[in-house]
Amino acid sequence: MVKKIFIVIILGFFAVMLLPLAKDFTPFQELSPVAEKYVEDGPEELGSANLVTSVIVTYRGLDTLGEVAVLFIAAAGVGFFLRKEEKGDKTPKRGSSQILQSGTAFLFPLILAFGVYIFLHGHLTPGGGFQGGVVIASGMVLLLLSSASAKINENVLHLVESLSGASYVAIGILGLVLATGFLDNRFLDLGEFGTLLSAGAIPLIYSFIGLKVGAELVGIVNNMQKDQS
Amino acid sequence: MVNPIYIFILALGAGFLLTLFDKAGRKVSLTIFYAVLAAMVAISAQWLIALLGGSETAMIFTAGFKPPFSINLQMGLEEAIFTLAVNMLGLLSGLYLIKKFNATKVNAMVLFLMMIMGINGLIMTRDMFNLFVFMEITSIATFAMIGIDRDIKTLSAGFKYMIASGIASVLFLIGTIYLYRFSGMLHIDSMAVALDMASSQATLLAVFILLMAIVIELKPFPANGWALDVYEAVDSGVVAVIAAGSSAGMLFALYKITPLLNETLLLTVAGIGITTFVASNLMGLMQKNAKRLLGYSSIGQIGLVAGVFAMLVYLGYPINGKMVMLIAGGLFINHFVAKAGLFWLAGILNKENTEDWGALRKKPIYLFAFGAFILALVGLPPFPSFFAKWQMVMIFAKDNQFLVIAFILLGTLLEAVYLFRWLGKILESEVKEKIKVSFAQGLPVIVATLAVLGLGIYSATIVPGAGSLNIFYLPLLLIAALFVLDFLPVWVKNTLVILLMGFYTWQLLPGLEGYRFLFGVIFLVGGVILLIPGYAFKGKRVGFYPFAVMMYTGLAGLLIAENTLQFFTAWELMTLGSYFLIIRGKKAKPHALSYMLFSLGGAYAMLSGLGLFFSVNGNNLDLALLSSITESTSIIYILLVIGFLTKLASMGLHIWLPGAHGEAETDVSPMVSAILLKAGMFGLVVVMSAIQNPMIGNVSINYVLSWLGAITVFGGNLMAIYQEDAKRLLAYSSVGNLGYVLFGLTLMTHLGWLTSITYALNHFLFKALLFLAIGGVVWRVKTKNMYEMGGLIKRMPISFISVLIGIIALSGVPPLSGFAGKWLTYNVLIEKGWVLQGVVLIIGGLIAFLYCFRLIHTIFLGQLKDNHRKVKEAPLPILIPQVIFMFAIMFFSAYPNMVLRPVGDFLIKYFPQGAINWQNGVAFTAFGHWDGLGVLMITGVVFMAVFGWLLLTNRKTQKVGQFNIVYAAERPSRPELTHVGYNFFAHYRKALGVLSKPYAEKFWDGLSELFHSTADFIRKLYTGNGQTYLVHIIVFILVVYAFAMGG
Amino acid sequence: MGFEPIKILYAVISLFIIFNVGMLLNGITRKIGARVGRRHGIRFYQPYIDLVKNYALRSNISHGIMFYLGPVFRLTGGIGVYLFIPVIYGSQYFSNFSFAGDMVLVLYFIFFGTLGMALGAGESGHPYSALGIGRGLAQVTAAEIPLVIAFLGIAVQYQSLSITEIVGMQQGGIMNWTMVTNPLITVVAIIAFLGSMMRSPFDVVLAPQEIPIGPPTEFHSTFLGVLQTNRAIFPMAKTVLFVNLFFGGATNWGILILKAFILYMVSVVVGTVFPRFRVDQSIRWFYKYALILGVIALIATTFMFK
Amino acid sequence: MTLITILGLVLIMIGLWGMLTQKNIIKIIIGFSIMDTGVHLIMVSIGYLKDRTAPIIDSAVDQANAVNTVVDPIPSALVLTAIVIGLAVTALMLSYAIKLYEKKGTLDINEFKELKW
Amino acid sequence: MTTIIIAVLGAIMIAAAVLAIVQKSLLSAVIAAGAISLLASLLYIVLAAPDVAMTEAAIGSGLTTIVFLFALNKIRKEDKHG
Repeated sequence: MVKKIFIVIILGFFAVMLLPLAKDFTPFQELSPVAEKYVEDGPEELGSANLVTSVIVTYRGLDTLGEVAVLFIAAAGVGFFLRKEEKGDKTPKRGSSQILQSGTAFLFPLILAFGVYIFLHGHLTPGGGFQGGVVIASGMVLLLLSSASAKINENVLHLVESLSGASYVAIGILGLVLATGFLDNRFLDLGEFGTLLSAGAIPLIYSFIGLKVGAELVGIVNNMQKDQS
Repeated sequence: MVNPIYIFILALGAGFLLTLFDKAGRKVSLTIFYAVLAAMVAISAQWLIALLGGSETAMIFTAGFKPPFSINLQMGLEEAIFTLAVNMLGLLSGLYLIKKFNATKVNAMVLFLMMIMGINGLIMTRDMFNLFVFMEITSIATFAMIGIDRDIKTLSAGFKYMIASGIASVLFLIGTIYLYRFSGMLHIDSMAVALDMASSQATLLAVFILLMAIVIELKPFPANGWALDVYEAVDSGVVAVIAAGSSAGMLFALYKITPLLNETLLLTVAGIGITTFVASNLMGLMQKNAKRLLGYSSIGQIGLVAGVFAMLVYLGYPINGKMVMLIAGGLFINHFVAKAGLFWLAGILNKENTEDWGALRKKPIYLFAFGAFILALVGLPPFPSFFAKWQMVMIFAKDNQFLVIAFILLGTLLEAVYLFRWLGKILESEVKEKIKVSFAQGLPVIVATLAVLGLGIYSATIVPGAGSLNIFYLPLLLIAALFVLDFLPVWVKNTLVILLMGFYTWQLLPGLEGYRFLFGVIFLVGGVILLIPGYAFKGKRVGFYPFAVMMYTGLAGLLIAENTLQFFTAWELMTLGSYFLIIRGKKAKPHALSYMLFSLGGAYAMLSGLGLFFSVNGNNLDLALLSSITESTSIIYILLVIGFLTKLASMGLHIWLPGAHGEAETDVSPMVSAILLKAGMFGLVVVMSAIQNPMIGNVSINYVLSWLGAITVFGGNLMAIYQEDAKRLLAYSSVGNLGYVLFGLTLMTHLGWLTSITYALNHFLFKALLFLAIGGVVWRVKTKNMYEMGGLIKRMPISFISVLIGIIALSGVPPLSGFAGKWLTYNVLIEKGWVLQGVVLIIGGLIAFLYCFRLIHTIFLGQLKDNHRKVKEAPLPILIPQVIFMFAIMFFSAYPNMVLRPVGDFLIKYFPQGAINWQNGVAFTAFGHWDGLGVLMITGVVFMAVFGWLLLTNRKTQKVGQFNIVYAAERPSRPELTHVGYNFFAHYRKALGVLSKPYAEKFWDGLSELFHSTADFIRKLYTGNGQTYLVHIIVFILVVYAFAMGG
Repeated sequence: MGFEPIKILYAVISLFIIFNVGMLLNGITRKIGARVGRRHGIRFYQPYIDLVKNYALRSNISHGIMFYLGPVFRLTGGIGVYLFIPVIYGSQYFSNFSFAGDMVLVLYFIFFGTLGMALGAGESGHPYSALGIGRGLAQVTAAEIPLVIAFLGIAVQYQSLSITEIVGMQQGGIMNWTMVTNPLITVVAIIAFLGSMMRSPFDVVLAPQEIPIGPPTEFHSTFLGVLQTNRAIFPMAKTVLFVNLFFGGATNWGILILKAFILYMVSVVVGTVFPRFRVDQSIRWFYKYALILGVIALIATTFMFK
Repeated sequence: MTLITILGLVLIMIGLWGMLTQKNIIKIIIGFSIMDTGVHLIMVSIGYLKDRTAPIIDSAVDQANAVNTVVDPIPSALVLTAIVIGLAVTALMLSYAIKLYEKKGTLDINEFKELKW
Repeated sequence: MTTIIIAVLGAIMIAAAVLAIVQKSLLSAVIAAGAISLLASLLYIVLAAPDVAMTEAAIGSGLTTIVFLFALNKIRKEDKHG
């Protein structure tokens, strides 16, 4: 009890310490200089309508590559962490309800298509590789939940994951070699602003990101539900 | 040149594809894995070479936009150094882990690669948020990599790590986003320009929060319990990367955000770092678990680097300037290599308890590596930290940061306690099992050893004043050669060393002037003579010669040192060499430890003094300027003198000596006693001849020291009479004798110094003689307890004569040379009028008769023990130097003028008044006179006359058996019954009860106990509960906030 | 002042005189001691008889080389101490070999004999020898404390270590004697003198009860003869030294012998009056009372003569 | 928006409170993810400019005047990254939890004190 | 108007957060935590950040919750084993 009171007290102090962040902070009326540049020149420079996307994929592309790497590490980590131990006994998986199963069969292709749509239109509309990837992953997860027999083909998963990741990096190198810097999207034609096939390599990059993220997230969930004890 | 971005491209590309390659076989994936690591090394190495060659710092703009509009990476000299270090670490640790990589999933390799890549990113990126991303990459890869072993300890440690790290990343994010908004930038360099700290409380707070995130990742005390658990539990190969690599990345992050910090925050970081350094080393005192101990040391070292770095920046040194690079960089790289090496060793040995590391003894190479790492951590030459520490003290002293110096040196001393204790344990433990070291695990350790040595030598070439260090090059080369040639038999090495040292002496001596020549004779001629007993040893005597040469190098270095850097380097080399000589003794380990600690403590006092000297004389290293300083003279004097007094073993600082000298090997004891102690005197001579009569208020420091000298004589001699161990008796006697030396010097008169030098010379001669003779006896009878000996005169007559001459010279009985000192003592006492000290001093001298007699009586006279009936005379190589020293004593006794006159002549330079007036070998002072040769002749003639008379009147003397004595009307039959040896001067102890108690030991024991119990108390903070650690972190932040922002 | 061959002759004469004085004083004091104790006692020339007898004895045993040399060291020590003291003030030839050194030399040469004796006795292998030596050395070192202080005191007083000079400065009547000019130091010196004379209360070294035979017992016949010779010379040497330093010295043999006799008697009287100390008591006594008194005397001296 | 900033701070505090007081490791992880959400809220609120629209140049937004009509895209981009990283950390924490439970059969954090001092 | 929306959503979020912490049942706690994310994504829309809103909805409330549930499931299974 004393401990709990103590914790509340120190949290109180902590809150007081952080308070100026809210209190002394006056919201800005202007964009920051960097953001201003992005908004002003971004559409012309990169050809992406969604400015968030241009920031994510190109201006701060290295962050995004890192982000993909983080997910990748997490997937590899979970897989590594929950790897089989020497002793092995398997328990039968319980089946799920009929409704979920039939529903899934109907929904799965739709979800998948939706996911692809999201990441292909990342430079035009909200959303992108990550969101699309997550959507794809949720479809797979639904599949996993619905059917006792459903098993993810890990080889395919790894193949998709590896190749999409490697392609992402390769596109980055192309940017370095063909354009002005690593992850520069402008080695492809920027195309007509606002159309699907525009913004240089952004749709391509987002596609690979989407595939990779999807594969990684599926990998995480798959590892979590797999029996390995 | 290859674009550094390929480091990331390679790592990520390979990481992504490794799973696929693995399908083609583990060999393929392993090959690619190592190839990528090697390529990363190559890229950073190539950049380092180019940058050292004068290339411009490279900026890599991703996406082709200039910052602040896109993320950019930087490859400058600092980045090149850090990435090369990290990538090398990655390659070596990867190699180290090859067995585990082979046995587990391919994910391990992937994660490892990501971890290394993440650290590279931490170092190279110049974007704040990108820094966060790489921080997360590193941490998450580390969390996952921890799972390479999944036992409960590792898991719980990893989880605690994750929680703590989670808090840090939350703080980092908050800080970053606010800084972005206040500056409009994420590019760190532009941010620093754009940010106006004073604009609002929130701005300052944002910087503070960001700083705290990084500081927490740097494991500050006490918010670091989680880190300790990780160090203890996780696999050594991984921990090496965490302790060295991740810390490197985080330190670099701190380095990067430094431009954002104001003075208060810099001071805060300095305070945190140094507190952490002291506290974790304090707690290390109580630690038995090897890896946790290394953890404490790691945390401390990181704290030190961060603290010193912040302090330097605070003091206005340019952030990428030479000083920061040399000091903070030197300390860091030193820690980096040494700690990685130690963790690897921990994995090779796989022993939890530090006391079980004895198996290292079977592997000399790895033992050497261990020693090198430990010395590097403590900061002894020739390792980088030595030079870094040296320069740090100089710089901080220049800026009057003495409190900082004091704390850092205290922390270092504490660290030395447990590290040297560990080393000692290894060297003394019984080896039962053998360890097998695979190539993959051995190679990293060896590379680290070479690296730390190489970096040390490199540091030696860049430290200010480095040019003057060239005097050590050749000797160090010889030492290195001796390490390599250690497989040769002892006689070959001995001959080699004697010849080389003889040649060196022959070259050096004629060039020395005044007292330097005199000390040159003691140090070097004495050194050569005392190498002769080495021929008595069989086999290889591994590890003796390198360190013997190191000690003599140090001694010779003192003689020719012209600046303080040379002097201090020489001093530490001497200490180091002698430590390893002493520790060779069978039971010498704990004593060698206390020797080392006292020496280091003294050396640190000295270092502070030299730092102060450096600061007051206008940042000049020249030793000759010591005589012309006008400020802080007394403090410099005291600090330096404390340093020398520890070596001189003055009362209170003497407790290391009896054990260290007593337990050392036969020929080491005379070296360290007869020669090494004089180094302390040499230092005193240097200081005292430069700074005359310093005062504190109205009290003359020398007057105080004269009392110390007198008490030392009394105390040392009194303790000597109670010893049962012959060598310890001699050791305590040394304490007493060096008291005279101190006393004589403090008088600051011509006669006083002459007295002191006379005592020193005499002590050199007779103590070498006595230690050799007694050492020879111990060599044969295999015990040092005098009461177990007796009657050995019949078996070892030459040794007996040596001891006889030795004790006569020691006790100061005419006609031998010891009397010269006594006679001079009376003269200077009357001259100076310090008679009260004189009383103590002379009483102390009287007591010396008691142990002298005991020494010769209990060992050589009385009844011969049954088990010694077949004992032979000591080996010839031990006897030869004895004969030399006997002749030297006789010469000195007969012709004191031949020695003292030249000494007096050069003393005139310092003290023109009161010189001895020599008339045909007769010494005249204002008070009395002494004719050495005359006394010797008269005594000789009278002796011969009486002897002749006895021979004349004595007829047919019959030699009788041993037991032909009347003993309570019985004839005794067992020597034990009739040899009175044990507790010989019991009545003295009874009479002087209070005075005989070991106060100094009690004081130091009490101090040690105090430190240990404090350490034990503080470390109870680390309850093992992850939530408690979290509370620590938050309370830590609050407290720092209160300090940094509240005040 | 230096060495001349003729000095050897005078030294031998001086030694001969002092030897005889010592022998007689030994006999006389024993006689007096017996009379005080209501016994008949020995004849005063008994020491001569003993000496001759011992030198004449034929049976001889030795325990080894140091045993043999022990008495030699002892006697050398005794003679040496004497020879380094200028005996008669103003006499060129009876200044012995004092050109070789000053009072520090004498002070430290006292140990020469002690050490040699201890070594000789030590080699006899008799446990009591060892015990006796242990006690003896402890006692001697303790008793030297007041001696050293006294020497320092007069050195400070006269600003000299030369015995000849010190005696010189005491010339011109009893008022110039150290005894009068510096009584405290003299008291300290007397204490030291008593302590070093091996008489009660400081004679535990030879105490018959604890040590039935004592260090010299193993020595017999000629060895004992040498030791007896020393026993005549050595105490006299010390006495002469004290006479020189504290009691104005002597300008001729008559005065010297008279002063020596009186000083010698003091120790005898004290010895017969006081009971014997145990060795630890004696050490403590010297370290406590003698030391305190000595330090007071020394401080007083420093103040008086500066 | 100051209100959302405050909301974020409150969520951080609640999350932290959960991490500090809850014994169950799963609960601690939940606390962590709440804290994360709070941070994300703060980040987005910092980038918000009053009465502006999403930074997407479409028919609704005039490209020439975009500078004065859209909110800052950078915090959005950062938060996106942060969210993904948060998921990664959470997933890894959960696998730790699974393994810890497997080893000891409990999720009480007080039971995992093998290492201390 | 927006202020009211924010206040209401915020209040619910805080309540959900407290619930998630104090709730004994792990399952409910996980659901509550998911709800917070969902509500947060609504707030992001208010803050004119549709990308973030999508991400938060998909990852924060969707996938994170799923991962939590899988983990809980695994632990429960573990429990049965024994």
